[in-house]
Amino acid sequence: MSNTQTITTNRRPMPSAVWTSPDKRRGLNDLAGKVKDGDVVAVGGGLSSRVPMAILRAVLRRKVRNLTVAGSAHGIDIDLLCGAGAVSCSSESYVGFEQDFGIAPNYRRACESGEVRIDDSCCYTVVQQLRAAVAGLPFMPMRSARGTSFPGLHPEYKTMICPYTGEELLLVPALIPDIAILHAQYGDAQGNLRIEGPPVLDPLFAKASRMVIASVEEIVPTERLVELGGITIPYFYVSAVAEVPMGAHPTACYPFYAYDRAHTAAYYAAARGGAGTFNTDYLEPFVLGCADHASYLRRIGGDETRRRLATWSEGTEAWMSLYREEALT
Amino acid sequence: MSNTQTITTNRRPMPSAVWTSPDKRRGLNDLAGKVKDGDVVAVGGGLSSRVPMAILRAVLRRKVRNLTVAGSAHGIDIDLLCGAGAVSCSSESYVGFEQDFGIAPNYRRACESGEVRIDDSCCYTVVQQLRAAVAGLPFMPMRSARGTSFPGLHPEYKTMICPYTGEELLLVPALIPDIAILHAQYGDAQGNLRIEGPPVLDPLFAKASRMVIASVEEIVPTERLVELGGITIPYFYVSAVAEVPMGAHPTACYPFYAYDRAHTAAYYAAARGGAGTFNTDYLEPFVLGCADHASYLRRIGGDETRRRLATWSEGTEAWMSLYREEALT
Amino acid sequence: MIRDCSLGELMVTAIARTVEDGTLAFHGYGSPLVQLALHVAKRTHAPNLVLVAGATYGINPNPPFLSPTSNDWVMDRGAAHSLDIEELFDLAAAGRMQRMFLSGLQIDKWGNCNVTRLGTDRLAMKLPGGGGGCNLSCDVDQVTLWTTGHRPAPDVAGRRRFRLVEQCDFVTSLGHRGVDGRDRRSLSHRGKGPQWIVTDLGVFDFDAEGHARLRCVYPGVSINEVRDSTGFALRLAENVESMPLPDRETIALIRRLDPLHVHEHEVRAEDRDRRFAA
Amino acid sequence: MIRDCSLGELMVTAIARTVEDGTLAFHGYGSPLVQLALHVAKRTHAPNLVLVAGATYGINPNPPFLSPTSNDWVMDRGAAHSLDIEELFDLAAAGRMQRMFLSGLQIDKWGNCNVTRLGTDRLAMKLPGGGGGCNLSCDVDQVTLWTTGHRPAPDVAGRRRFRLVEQCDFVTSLGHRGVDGRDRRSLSHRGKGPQWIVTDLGVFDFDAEGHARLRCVYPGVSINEVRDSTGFALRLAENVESMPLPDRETIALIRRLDPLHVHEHEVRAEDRDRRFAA
Repeated sequence: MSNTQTITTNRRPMPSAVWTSPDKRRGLNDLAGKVKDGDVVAVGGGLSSRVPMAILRAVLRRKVRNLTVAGSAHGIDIDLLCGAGAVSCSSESYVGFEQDFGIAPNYRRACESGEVRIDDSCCYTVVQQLRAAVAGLPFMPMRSARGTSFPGLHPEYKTMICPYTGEELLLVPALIPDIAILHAQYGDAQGNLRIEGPPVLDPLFAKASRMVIASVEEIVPTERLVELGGITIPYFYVSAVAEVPMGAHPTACYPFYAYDRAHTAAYYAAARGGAGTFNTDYLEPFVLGCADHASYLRRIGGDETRRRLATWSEGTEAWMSLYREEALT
Repeated sequence: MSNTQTITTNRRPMPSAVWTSPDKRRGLNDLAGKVKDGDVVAVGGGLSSRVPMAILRAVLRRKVRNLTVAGSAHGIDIDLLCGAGAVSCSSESYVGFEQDFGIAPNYRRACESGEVRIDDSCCYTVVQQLRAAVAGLPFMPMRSARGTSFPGLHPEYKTMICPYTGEELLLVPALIPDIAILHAQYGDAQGNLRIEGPPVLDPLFAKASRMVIASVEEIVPTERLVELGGITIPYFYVSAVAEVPMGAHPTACYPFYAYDRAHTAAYYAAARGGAGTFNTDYLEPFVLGCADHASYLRRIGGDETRRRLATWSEGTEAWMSLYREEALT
Repeated sequence: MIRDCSLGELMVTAIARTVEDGTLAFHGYGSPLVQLALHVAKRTHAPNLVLVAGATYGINPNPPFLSPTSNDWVMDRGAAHSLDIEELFDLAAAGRMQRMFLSGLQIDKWGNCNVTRLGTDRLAMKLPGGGGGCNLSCDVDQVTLWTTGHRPAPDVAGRRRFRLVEQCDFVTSLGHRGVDGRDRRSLSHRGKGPQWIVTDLGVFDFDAEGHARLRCVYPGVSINEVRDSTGFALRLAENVESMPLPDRETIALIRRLDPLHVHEHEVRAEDRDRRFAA
Repeated sequence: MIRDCSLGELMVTAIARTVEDGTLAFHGYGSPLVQLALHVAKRTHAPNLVLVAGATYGINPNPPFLSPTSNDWVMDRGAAHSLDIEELFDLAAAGRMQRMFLSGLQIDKWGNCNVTRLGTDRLAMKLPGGGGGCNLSCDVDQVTLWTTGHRPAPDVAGRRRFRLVEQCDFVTSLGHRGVDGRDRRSLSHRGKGPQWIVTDLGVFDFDAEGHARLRCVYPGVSINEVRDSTGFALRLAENVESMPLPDRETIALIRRLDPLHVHEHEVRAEDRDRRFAA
């Protein structure tokens, strides 16, 4: 036995087993640089809440292409990625603006033109596929989906006869995203993340993916995360973290800010106007033409917008007024 | 369509789908009465912490027999059940007193006499079996355990060749306990439970079992559970709840009380003395001969014991002094 | 003084009536009519309902108002606890979720729904997708379908595209017979399949074959109008009744729950003025 | 002034040396020597170790003292976060846990351990069981085995029962060759199997065949004494070295971490007075 402190041996490399660097703070562009052409990407948050929009805008400024997006309920995030030509395959369960605005225009166009391969999935199917990845299994069994059109869309699904019950079961393969892109309210320098409100798939994404990058509204000391109620995603899953206030805008990131319905309405009008209109009215001014997140924040109205969206906490009347039809005009 | 408020139809009965009664408070004996001869029982907590000892004592007073116990890391709970002759099969992963006292004497005797069938399991195997139950699946796949002696002990395990990788995988069937017996720090009248500290398998037990009964140190208003940091097991899994202070004694239930090492040492000495000694020195005076939990509390020293075990919170020195060797004598 | 109710309020009431007390029910997202229906049920005939909110998975929330999107902190205010997404779907898979609500741009005679794509060989239109509807349609004990688009409006080309169709172009969520005609019982799914379809014209149930069957119509709607609006051969219950209207307390409750009239987004513009005497 | 160390302290140091920085390692329960070893490693050469405590699953705790049982709030004080039991085992199954520590009342030449039962045809003694050791022995990248019972004490009948045996009566945790002689590689497990055995006499590694091989002995222990205490034919490394002793800072650290001497419970009574010059 050698005299060195650590006994060494012939280890095979385990690049992403755990991420243990004590300081993972990086800039937004460093984070965006981790997303590579052709990656399978898991975008955190859901619908109009806690979506990592600032990282996605930074990714688009880097002209990343041919992403496969996989997850559950999405809206402006996937629509924007499609509108900027970054997506070649969508395995999401839902991409839309609910009853609020309706069908996602860029996503629809990209699917109908054939630019984006339609590889739709369903929420629990995605959950089971992520669970397989988290448990290091090649697949998970599942009862549902047989009889619908989804198995026909997914030749990678298989069936088996259960050796216990004789029933037919569906097998769905492990989903291991190349990178999970998350936005949390709080994080620390080591990469611990605290999510307030519905975590949606973020914890599963973090555990299933080869790499996790996260923006947060505030980087705080670890003890503060504990005081706030605890850590949602422990640091060893996370490779890099950036403090990006308003990093989920125009989706909500409570308690900091509500959903920016007016901005989303403007986005939607631009997207519905066609590729050209979307490019000139939204993509250039708000994404590609902004040098960085600070420019974006100035473009959307800076502190005034930030204050407006923070008024939700003043009471029901103030909160409601953010969402009134009059607020859209 | 009829004029009645609810549209009715030919529904098949779903006895334990969800438990929605707004007031599930019951007495300890009512809870114990839910445990039937021959049940597969999941006992909550782990090792020397948060074990539902008061319910178990009440079950033993009712002379329940032929229980199968299934779970992970246990000590005095399973040893006591074995010592009272209530167990006919053990599927636990561990039954012992760690390095503190060693092998579980009653459990060992019951296994070696053939009274208890040895059906040992392993923690992750149990997790996967409970997960199958929680997800309504007949089995779960698993990589580990092949090559050890466990599959030889468990003819119900099966193997399959993975249709994705060609590897051999182990299949373990769903474990659906007839009843989960839990002890939590806090609960409300509706049956919401808040566990502080390691939840161990309790949440999985609650979701996987046909029925859940729980004792708690304190029944509080629901809002108080939220203030304390949130609900661990929501009410609709729980069929009945009883307020039983010191309900985990002699195991710990922080922040209320630490592990009663002196009581456990006395228990251990009685158990190691053989079946007769155990009966006269422990089972009669502390279990069968106590009319109820109040009698037990008087027998163990009442408020004085309670105060002593609460001193852990006064500081490291006080906490340590509970565990010094001198404290055993 | 409440004298009448709107189509939306009538549909909310009809959907609420399909919810039984003492059960666990889940509304998805993008469905304010269903969100309202669950809150109405919980506050009237089903006080012991376990109400799980879509998108937030809050348990028994008490939202101060309905927000225009579903994953908003508005929607889980007052919930003492929220589920994780995986727990929610596990509950369904284990047979513990008694009711879910699904819709589609196409709903066929077997109760299959399509929210994925129009066009079979060639893609005519990409729809948003079904969220968890596919899984839940198989697992949940009972399903209530609903649509506000039963009466087909002519499209830009003047063509009427039926919402209730003979056969879905894509089966996003499963009805009583699947994509290859297989009976759902032969698929050994836990759920019993769609039980009701609540539309802007009336309410269907399903016959023993699993085929939709008109059970009642709204005041002022004729069976012929329903037949004319339906893309499959209409089957009728023995007695097609007239839908009982909500009482004034229920109407007042709905208005209190949705001061921003979010649910009107789901109702077609030309139907927003339809009124029914209360 | 620290002049010497105990056997327990020497073993803690030897176990700690098998822990690498920047990895995730887990100590089970009932194993204070290993608990101490992880805390020593974290506070000396492996500051970026992800230390997961057994029983509480606390991450990087800082216990004020070692408690006599493992699932005690003492043991996760200072941990900012704790894992659920299922997450802990998933980490291993997914290949993200780099080291775990296992022991047995029998440890055989392939590194299999038995903590389940003595006796093959007939049950001679029921042992407590292996907890999660079976699963972890297959999944975890590297395993360190340890025992304080290498030197067999005569039992009441005067018979010496070897701890290191030719073959385990029951394979609770898997070494390099399983119960039917199958090589673990042919079982396609994630983990590479046992890497070290730290005993009260010295340290073994494993040769290319997967057979235990004496690598070093403690001061004052002869190879013959090891051979005499081992139930299988002893294999030797090319150079059997003498175990380097812990420095005084490490000894002081161990004493600070375990003021109640809980780890002495693991050491046999007759070994508690063994001392090695520091």
